[in-house]
Amino acid sequence: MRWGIVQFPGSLDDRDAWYALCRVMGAEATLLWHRQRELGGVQCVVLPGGFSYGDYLRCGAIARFAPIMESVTRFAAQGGLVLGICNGFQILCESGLLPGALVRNQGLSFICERVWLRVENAQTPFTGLGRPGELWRLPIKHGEGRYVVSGAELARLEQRGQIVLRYVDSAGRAGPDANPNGSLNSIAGVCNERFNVFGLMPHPEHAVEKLLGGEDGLKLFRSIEAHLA
Amino acid sequence: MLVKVFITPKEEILDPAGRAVAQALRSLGLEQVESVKVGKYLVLRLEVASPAQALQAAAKACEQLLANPLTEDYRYEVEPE
Amino acid sequence: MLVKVFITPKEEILDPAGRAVAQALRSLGLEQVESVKVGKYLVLRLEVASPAQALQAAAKACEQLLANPLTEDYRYEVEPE
Amino acid sequence: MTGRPHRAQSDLAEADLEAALAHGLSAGEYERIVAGLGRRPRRAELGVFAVMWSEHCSYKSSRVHLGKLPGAGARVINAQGENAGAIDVGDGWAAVFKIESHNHPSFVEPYQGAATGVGGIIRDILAMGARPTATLNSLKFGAPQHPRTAYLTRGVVAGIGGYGNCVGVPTVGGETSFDPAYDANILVNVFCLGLAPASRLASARARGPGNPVLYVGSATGRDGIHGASLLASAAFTADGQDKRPTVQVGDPFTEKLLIEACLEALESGAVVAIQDMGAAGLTSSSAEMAARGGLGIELDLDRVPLRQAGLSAYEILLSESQERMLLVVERGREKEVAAIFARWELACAVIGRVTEDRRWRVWLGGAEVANIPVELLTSEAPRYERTARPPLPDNKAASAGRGGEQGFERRAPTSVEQALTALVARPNVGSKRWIFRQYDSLVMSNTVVGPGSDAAVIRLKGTGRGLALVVDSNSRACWLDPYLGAVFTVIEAARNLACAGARPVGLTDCLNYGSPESPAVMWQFVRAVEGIRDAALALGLPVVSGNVSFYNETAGQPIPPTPTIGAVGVLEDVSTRLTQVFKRPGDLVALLRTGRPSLAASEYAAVFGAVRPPEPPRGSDADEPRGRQEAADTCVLPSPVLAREKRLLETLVVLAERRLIESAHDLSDGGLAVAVLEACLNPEGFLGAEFELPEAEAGWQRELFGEGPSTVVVSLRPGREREVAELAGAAALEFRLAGKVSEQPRLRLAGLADLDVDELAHRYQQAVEAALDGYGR
Ligand SMILES: Nc1ncnc2c1ncn2[C@@H]1O[C@H](COP(=O)(O)OP(=O)(O)O)[C@@H](O)[C@H]1O
Ligand SMILES: [Mg+2]
Repeated sequence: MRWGIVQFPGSLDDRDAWYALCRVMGAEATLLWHRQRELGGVQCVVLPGGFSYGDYLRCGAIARFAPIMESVTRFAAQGGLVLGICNGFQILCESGLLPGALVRNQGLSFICERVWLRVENAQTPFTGLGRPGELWRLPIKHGEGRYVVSGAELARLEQRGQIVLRYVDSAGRAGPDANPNGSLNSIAGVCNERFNVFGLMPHPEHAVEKLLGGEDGLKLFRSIEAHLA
Repeated sequence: MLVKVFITPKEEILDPAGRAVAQALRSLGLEQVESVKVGKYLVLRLEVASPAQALQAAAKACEQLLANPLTEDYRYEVEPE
Repeated sequence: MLVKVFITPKEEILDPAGRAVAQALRSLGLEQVESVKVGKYLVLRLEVASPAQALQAAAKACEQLLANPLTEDYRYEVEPE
Repeated sequence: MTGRPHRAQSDLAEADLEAALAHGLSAGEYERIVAGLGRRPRRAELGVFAVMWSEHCSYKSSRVHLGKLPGAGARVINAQGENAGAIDVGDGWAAVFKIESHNHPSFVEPYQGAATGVGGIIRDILAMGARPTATLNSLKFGAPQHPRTAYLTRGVVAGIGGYGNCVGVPTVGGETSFDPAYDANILVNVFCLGLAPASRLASARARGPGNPVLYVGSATGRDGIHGASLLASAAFTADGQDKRPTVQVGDPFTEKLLIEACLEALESGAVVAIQDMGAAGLTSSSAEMAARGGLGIELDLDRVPLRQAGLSAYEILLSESQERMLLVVERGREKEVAAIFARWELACAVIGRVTEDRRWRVWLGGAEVANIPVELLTSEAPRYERTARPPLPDNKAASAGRGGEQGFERRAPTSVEQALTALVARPNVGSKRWIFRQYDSLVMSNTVVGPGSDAAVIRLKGTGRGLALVVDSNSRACWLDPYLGAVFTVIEAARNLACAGARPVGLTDCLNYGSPESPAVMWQFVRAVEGIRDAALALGLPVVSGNVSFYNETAGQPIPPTPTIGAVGVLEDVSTRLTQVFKRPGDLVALLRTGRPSLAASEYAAVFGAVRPPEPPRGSDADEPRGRQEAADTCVLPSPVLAREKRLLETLVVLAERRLIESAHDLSDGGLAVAVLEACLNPEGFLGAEFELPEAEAGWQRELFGEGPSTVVVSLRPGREREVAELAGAAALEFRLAGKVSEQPRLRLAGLADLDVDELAHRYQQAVEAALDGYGR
């Protein structure tokens, strides 16, 4: 399979995603410039972390208008797999490909640390190799990762299993102490209704090597590979 | 023509920044502060011929970019320079 | 009583947010946009008896906390609820 | 050329002595300008001299001393004449690193001051053709209870994060301390390391007369005129906070684009020379490039991208707008380079060309507003051999800034528990997690050991190698003895690298002092340079770059001498890196020492009294404030034996390389007790330790809470002690088994204490936040 990683001005973790996919996993990945309109036949599009356009107005608000996003939207409508990590998640919410929005962390400051996540739905293309209830250790690094969504929508998301990852403590319990940014229902990652678009605040691409602190992120990328195989 | 845009967090969305500011003001001795909302204030300078055109541009700008309808309310006003 | 505070980056100070927004609006087809300033908009709800008291509190709040005199200009207005 | 001669009118006016004085130049300096030009300067020229001859840009008081620092070494690549030296770190890679201060701007506006400090040092590294790969910072704030400390701390930390996180360079470490001596002058020193193929380092040397000069990056505005350069070249007055220079606002988004675009442009081979526009912006970057190449330069200011119309030449030349670089490009290839910057949506303009005439000539609106010999601005700038005189023992200047700390227990503690409980809650000792959690330490996927251990470790992709990075300072020791304190600082930095398993390979320094016009301050400065020199020579470490920050004083009160040392080490195999925490129960705990710890300049002494040398109270020389014994114990720094320190470093590296030890942590603030506690705080689950004091009879205060040089707490698998002891013995180091790691999280100190690690850890982890809490802006 071929991965495509979109580069917006201000993308930062684009090279990290590329390194994780190509160098660590040995997969094939190409970088997609924000101005281009072609996706070059990739099977999964990754919107990486960073501060697209400086995130000066609202995270992801400007990037959603980049020329390439038209193609990404079309690709998603056709069922193509789209993965948004951190800023990528924010862009997906802003462009309406995912429900909800990401606002400033409850504690008001940027947080960079490793957190525990519980796999809530292991039947998505993004988590297929996980078990339900399995714990993954991934780093977060964001200032605006508090997931919010309307009450009615939240109930639907929960009911349909669109909540894919939740912040928990090391024992797997969700709660205010294990919720780093104040997200509604401790939500860390969400799928769209068709389960082909997934956004998460934690960074799987920063958890692919033991040397750098853990490999749980590989489970996510490998799930996608397995799904497409 | 100037367009002034006022953006505030929606009532139902927790506004920790507002809460922090309120707290800080109270600890400065302003105990009269009941609550604070922290929003955004944008001033757009437009090269348009009429207030109507400015209003139209403002509407488009707010809808498409400036505010997120899920989390924010907005209003705007036009002011000749 | 409500106090509305409008804070803008000073004229000579770089406003990267304003620049980014202006550029984005133009590329959305709003070529009329000459420039944008991005500032803050705060709404303070005060438990005070008179507009004069509200004004006094607002002045203190702005001076001591809300605005950074080195980089920002501000103004405020009082509005009965 | 557009003819707008009226614009240059104010620039062309002749400037007299009075104007020169108003610009901070001396009468003698003004005469030198007139003599050098053969006429009176024009107003724009005067502004240019004022910044180029400022302390900040010209190093006029320090230059004669900095030559003493050893710059050479087997691994050093071209330290001379460029912006910074580089170190060959193996497999064809060069590491470029430098540390810089942004003290004054950060005190005026903490968020933007710190943010632009990060941006500035990143561009310095970029100017070497290296990709900025990691930053660290050294922060000194006032006492936590000082009314401005919490505001300044929050602002500085947010500014470093706000810029660093958005520009995509990880902040992997640093150091932070609080001391009333910095109440009115905080220090913000930022270190950056960049990597480049050794064969592809860039140059800042203009070449090829006729080659075009390109301006790239953000447009120029009025911000920062008389900013960093002049602000940092004068002391604050008592009402210093009302000084309102134009604040510079950083734009990390543009900087990120600038990094990518400049690296791409360098890659194209079309760039002859590159230089960042730092302090004194366009002026110093262009003049210095010309000077390095022994050439001249011509600039047409009408072509400079401006943020607002109508700037005078004076303003354009002196603006310190951020995120700008100056390039000399091979003639005929300007379009190619411009296309790269266009792709990254950055401004790029040809604004001048390299000339042969060794003159720095500038036009605006068709008028020549400056015509100055390049050397007069650069190598011929004044330099002073300022008077340096040690202060008299009772000289207030010497003890200035060392007022007692309020709000802390001044009486000697009666038990280990009492002492340790108090110490771990001190923001100087406690965890800095509240700070470094706000920094992206992971981006770029190199961070093997992030903030929270003795040194940070990043891997060198594609090589198996690693680099260890650290910044250190020790102002308490430097205040007691400016020479030994500097020696201590260098040793500590190198030791921290070795504790990570890395072999130290190079140093950079940032020398923060009061006014060089004070003989006592100058003496502190000279002694520090000598201390750094001696320690660097003894350890075989080149000093590849550095920065001097004078005038850190307010109302005549200088900060304590504060040389900050940045150090870089190499791990041949990054998988042998060590961290400071114990790894598993049952491991043995041992001490590796070069000498006995001392309470002098220790955190213990700062909290429980007796840091100051006995200074006779005013008007009476009758009673001594403290007993002689205590004074000797706490006020005289032990003299380290540098050869032994070097053997300690080497031994630690060998122990790590042979995988004989599991962890290493050196004693620093809080001494052995705190070091062992910190080693118990394994993030995967707290452990405990039981151990005995090496020399309990000498008094637990000194053994448990004494600091400096040099003790390292190591842990090792049982059965390895023979081999470790032999290696230590061969290096003539003291090796002592002291106890073992326990599963139960308790700290058991033979006969002296039995403490709950969780409880201590809680106080330790809350220390910074708790200290800042409750103190508003
Ligand atoms: N300002 C800072 N930025 C990033 N990391 C920091 C900062 N201050 C402290 N740290 C980290 O916290 C840890 C302990 O810091 P500190 O106690 O000052 O160091 P030490 O006493 O070992 O010299 C180190 O790993 C350091 O990297
Ligand atoms: Mg240390």
